[in-house]
Amino acid sequence: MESMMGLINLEHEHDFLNELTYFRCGAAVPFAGRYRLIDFTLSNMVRSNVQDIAIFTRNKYRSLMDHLGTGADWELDRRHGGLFILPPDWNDPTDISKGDLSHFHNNRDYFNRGKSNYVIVSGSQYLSNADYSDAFDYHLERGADVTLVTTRVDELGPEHDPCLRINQDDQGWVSDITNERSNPHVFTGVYIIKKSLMLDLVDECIAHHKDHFFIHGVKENLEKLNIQTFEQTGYSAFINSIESFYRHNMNLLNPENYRELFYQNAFIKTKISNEPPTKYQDISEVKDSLLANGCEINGEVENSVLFRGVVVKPGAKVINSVIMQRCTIEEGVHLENVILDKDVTVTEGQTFIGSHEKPFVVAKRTVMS
Amino acid sequence: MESMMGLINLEHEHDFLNELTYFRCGAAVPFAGRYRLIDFTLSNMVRSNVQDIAIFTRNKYRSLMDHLGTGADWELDRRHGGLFILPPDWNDPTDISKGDLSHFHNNRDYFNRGKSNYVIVSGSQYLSNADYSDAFDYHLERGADVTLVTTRVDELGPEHDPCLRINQDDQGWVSDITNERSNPHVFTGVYIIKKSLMLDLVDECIAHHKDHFFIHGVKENLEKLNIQTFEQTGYSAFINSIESFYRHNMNLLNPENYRELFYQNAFIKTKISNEPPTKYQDISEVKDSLLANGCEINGEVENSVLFRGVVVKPGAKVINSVIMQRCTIEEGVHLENVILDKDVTVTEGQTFIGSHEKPFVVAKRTVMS
Amino acid sequence: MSKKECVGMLLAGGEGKRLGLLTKDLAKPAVPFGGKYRIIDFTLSNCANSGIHTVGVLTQYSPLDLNKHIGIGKPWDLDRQADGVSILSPYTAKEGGSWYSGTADAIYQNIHFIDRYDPEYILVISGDHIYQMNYQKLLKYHKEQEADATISVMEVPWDEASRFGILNTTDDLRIYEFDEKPAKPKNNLASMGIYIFNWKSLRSYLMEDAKNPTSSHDFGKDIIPAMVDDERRLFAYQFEGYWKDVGTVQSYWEANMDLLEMDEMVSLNNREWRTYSHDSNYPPQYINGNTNITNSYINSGCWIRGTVDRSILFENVEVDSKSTVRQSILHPRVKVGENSVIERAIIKEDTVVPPNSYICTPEGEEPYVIDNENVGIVTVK
Amino acid sequence: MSKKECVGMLLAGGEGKRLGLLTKDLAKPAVPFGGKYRIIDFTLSNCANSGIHTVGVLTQYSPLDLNKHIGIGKPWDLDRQADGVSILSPYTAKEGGSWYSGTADAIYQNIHFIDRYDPEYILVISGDHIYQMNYQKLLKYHKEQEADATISVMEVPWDEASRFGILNTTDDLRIYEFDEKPAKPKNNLASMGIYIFNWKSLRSYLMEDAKNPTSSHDFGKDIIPAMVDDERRLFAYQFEGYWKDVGTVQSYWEANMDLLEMDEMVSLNNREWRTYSHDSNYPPQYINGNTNITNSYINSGCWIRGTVDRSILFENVEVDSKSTVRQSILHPRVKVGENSVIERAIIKEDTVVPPNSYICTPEGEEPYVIDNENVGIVTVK
Repeated sequence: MESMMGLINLEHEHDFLNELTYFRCGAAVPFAGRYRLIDFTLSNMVRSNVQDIAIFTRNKYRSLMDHLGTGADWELDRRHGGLFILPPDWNDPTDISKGDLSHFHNNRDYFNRGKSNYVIVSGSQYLSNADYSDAFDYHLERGADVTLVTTRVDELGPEHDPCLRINQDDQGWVSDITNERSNPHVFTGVYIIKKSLMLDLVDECIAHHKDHFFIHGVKENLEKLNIQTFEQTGYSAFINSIESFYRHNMNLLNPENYRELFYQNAFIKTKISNEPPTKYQDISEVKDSLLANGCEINGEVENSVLFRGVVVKPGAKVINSVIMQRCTIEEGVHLENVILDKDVTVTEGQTFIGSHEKPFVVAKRTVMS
Repeated sequence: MESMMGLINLEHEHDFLNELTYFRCGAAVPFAGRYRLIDFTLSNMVRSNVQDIAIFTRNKYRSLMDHLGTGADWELDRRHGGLFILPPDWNDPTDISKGDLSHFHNNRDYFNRGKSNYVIVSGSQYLSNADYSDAFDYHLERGADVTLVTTRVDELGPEHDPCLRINQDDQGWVSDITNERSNPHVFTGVYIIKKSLMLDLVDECIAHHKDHFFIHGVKENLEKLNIQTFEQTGYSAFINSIESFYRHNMNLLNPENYRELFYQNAFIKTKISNEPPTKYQDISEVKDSLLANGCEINGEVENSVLFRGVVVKPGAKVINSVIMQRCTIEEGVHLENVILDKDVTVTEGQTFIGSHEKPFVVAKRTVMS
Repeated sequence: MSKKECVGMLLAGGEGKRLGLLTKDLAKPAVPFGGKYRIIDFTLSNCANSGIHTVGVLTQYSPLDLNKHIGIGKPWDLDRQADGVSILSPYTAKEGGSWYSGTADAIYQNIHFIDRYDPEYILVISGDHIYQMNYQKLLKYHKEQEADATISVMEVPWDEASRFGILNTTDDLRIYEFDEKPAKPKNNLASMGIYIFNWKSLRSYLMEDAKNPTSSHDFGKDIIPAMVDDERRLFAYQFEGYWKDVGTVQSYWEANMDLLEMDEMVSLNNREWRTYSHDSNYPPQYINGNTNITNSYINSGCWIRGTVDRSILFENVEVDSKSTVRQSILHPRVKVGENSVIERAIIKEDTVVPPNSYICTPEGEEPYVIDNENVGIVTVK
Repeated sequence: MSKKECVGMLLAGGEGKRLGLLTKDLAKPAVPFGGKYRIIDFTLSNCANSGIHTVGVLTQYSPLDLNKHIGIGKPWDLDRQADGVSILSPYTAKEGGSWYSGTADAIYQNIHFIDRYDPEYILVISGDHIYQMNYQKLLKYHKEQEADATISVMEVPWDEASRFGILNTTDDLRIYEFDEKPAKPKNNLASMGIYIFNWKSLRSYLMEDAKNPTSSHDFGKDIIPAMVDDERRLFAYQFEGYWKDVGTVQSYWEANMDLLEMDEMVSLNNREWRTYSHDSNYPPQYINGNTNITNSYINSGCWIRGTVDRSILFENVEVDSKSTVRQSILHPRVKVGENSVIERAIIKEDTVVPPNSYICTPEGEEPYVIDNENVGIVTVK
């Protein structure tokens, strides 16, 4: 019974979301009413029977720690295995590793202790609702060294620009990994690799003063390695800019996307927060919107995503907006094409309007008056 | 029903234990066969009904995270409250705080969220088996601003040199906090303070560019504050050097000290490791020693402390030594006045001898051949 | 096992016959309530919020869903190895086993469990009441009175007093008489079925009571009267706030409606006194098209295209377009087809209400309880 | 509730009459074993190590200590909200309740519990066997054989075969007959009481069996023979390794001694196959003065001043100076006064053996089981 360990590598994810990543890393950014970006990767791994998951992180991971807690909400609070947040903390004067390789190097113990022989690696910016067991079975069946999870994109957008593209021979073996922007066969950043091979490649990279495991350890060794791909279907999203963040929140207001992302497989798990059901008051008017629990709605909400505990007071209007946890929209406010981070208060009578392409973004805990 | 939150502040604990703190902070150093230093403070807090505990830490806290896990072994794996390891991770450009005050400043959320109105603060170097409920009751009863937990030391030694000393008036109010080395009334580093007062003092310290909460916030405000002491009795130890570390391990081989530290109150809790009982083989000879579970003894052990999973092979002799987890002492080895850190192997026939004052210390994972 | 000051014993064994269809395969405390809770969540949350960390839950009747719901107690932070929540079902011992024959007998049969914690006090509560109460205050009062037992009471209107167990007290609230449903009440302080006992004292009464073959082994009928007879120090503790025994379909429906109307009395949104329950991780509710939702609680995973007014919708309920739901309670995963009307009804979980249905309880009648078996029969349109 | 491939059902209801004093107030699976374990830890650890994460434990007789021991399943990583370990005691339903009347009946009464996980396979195991086994291998074999049921067997010496339930098989290990304690065994493959069934198939046999008033509702006596009669695909899975049913005081003592002697067969120190249990956080054992300890397992919190040979000492046992303990098993917190001799005896927890005691089981007799009540009687010196 072969199994996989999980690795969520945040090392190369820069703080791409402006105001939303001032105080937190990208993986901890709220999404779709009740989630954080990392929930999708975590849930997919847990569902694929991955029982040890390590997170390589460097900066602003406090809110990530807060969100993940003991891991209980993903059933990862285990005595053996479970969830490990691994910030950089090394003190070996002989260590010459750089970039994400120093994470691999300094956390060798984590890999050695785990009982699984395979590792599934992912970032947090690719969102889908998937079970990677199929990809794993395929990896074993094909006898590949590495299996890249890929997706075919019908409409390439700016969010795909940073993604690597894949060319294959007719046996499915990867012949090239490129940056060619017109290639619709996109690498999702998720891949499966044998643990021992990974550790060997890590050593090799460190010996050659490299700093990026996938680029230098896998991509540059394309000749030596047998690499397969496993294509994923279903709704998915790359979130790597405010623009893609906003657009994909709005996309979920299309019922088909909503069903595909949330109801296709098991549910995406997130931190449980004990909010009561959402309360609709005397004069609420809600249209085509997603609302998490704990909201209190007394105004007008249209085409918007409301996170937990948002209060919309009488006479307020929220249109085409993403309103995060515990924001308060006071009487007579008008919001359109706006993203409010957590705990923002918009005081009585204010109006804020952004555009579809450039939504108006407000940082955490601001009082807009 | 008033209660306390816990704060274990490791900010000012330097890496005092040489080889033993090359790869871990002092709080994570193993002690007494199955514990880490921090277990004593943690267990005392848990026993005193403290249900939220934060640890301020800066460096080399990986092994601490590993040891504490989800907090389950101290019953701190809670949905509400529990254990928080708080490494420095701030990104507020307006933040001007320094030293441990930046921890207090950046973790204000932790204090605000906690339901308790009082905070008990401790380091990890003072070891005892105590229930601080009495001290807390006394604090409330006396209406003090701060209550310092103190101890009277019969025989002052070098480990007390860094400790502050207390002078009081006849009502018990602290009149002076000094460094006077001959004063046997020693401050243990543990104190109780009202949360709101603490946060006010933190603000004051930051405004004045201070960097040490206790020294600048409490000690320098002696005039303004009403400070009581609560004297603790029973066996206790300050561990702040290799010498005191070694001596206090050896002290536990005195049955009285052993009983006082371990059996006086509830047990000290530590990480559960699932080792089987210790196995004595055909020809073991063990005298006046402490042995944790999972050892396999086939040689001679005298006046020593053996941690979990130590193997002593036939013909080996271990005298006056501290042998940490999973060390292997091969055939015919002779060890005397030695401290072996985890996973050390001493190969066949080797002899290592230190002195009582200068034990021979061997770092983690060394093979001595 | 370490000593505990106070152990909670939660009586959750009742069959709840008067709840009819609602308790067909379900213990009464496991009946869904308030949009995302089950009835027992209120008492369990009271325990968690009051710092009562050792709770024995006494079950007997159809406990499977209840056991599954409580599980290891995670939502209430009662998933602890040494104490936490323990589910106590009947068992056999050397001298044979027997079912719990009354509330007092249920505690009697678990004396060993309680003794393990060597408590000073025992809190006895029921799993089928809706209220928010800090048991620490009750305990503090009990200690101050140096009582043997303290019973939580509330004032009820004089003309309803004869429907309750009434405690007759002196001016300082010492109880001198217990009147079960008195024809002519002398007082209007009704017992809420919430007791604190000194364990030593209760233990001996339980031992005596167990030997008595004519006893019904009930707290209200046997134990309390016996203590009163012996002139033990029994006190009433006056609770002010919302409390409701959801013993009938009507009172179950009313209590749910109270959540919508009496926000200030029993609030689900009180951050200082959270009511905890499971969360199945349904995605956010989806409000589709031009809906009209007023005065309602709606949970995650719902999909609303119709009109909802003064109603409570549990997780993953769907209301299709041109349908109206009024003054109703829709349990998890109920699907209401289009062009239907539901008024003053309780729809059980997983029920599929076909399009063009008309389920309206006539004025003055007890609200209908609908499941997949009777949905076709009740529908009139 | 999500689907599980295989659900484990652990039969832990037996009274263990032949263990005499050892099971006075204790279910057999809860009897201490091997210096820090209880008997059931071996099966629970097998489940944990085999990745069987959904385990129902069927209890009935004196389950308090067993429940306390299993608690929420933390030591075995089975403390999960959705699956993990569930303790299944008898309960009442609409049609009244009944005790488990046999191994098959115990499973029958919990069909609802199993159905909740909609499993393909059911693993049925007992809580009173000592062995280390990877159930995944058994399951893999079961699947490969496309069997309806697979029974784990081991070869026993031919002259002992008539003491066991013997499975007669064809060469490819297909079972064509089940012989309970045959006078003239045709085979030496003994059933270990470990079964895997296709749930669908077992479910229908259980339903049939429940209707049969003459059935004893036992797997070995009723279910397996019925399946054999119907020519279902039943296979034997040959287990090689250590296995022992600790059904009598003698076999209990032997199995403990086996731990000391047969290290390679049943190892507590195997890091790949840990046996998990509680840890009460006792401090390290203290070996005081000039002792002589050989061939023994000694747990935390012990305080040894005397001689210990070929013995197993549980937590916090004290052996005073000038005393000797040989070939004995000392349960938690036993205190042996000075100048005493204990040989081939089992001392129950908390027993205080006074100084100058002499407790030696004569050659050929079953080891004495000593507790505080009989310690004075047995002592001869």
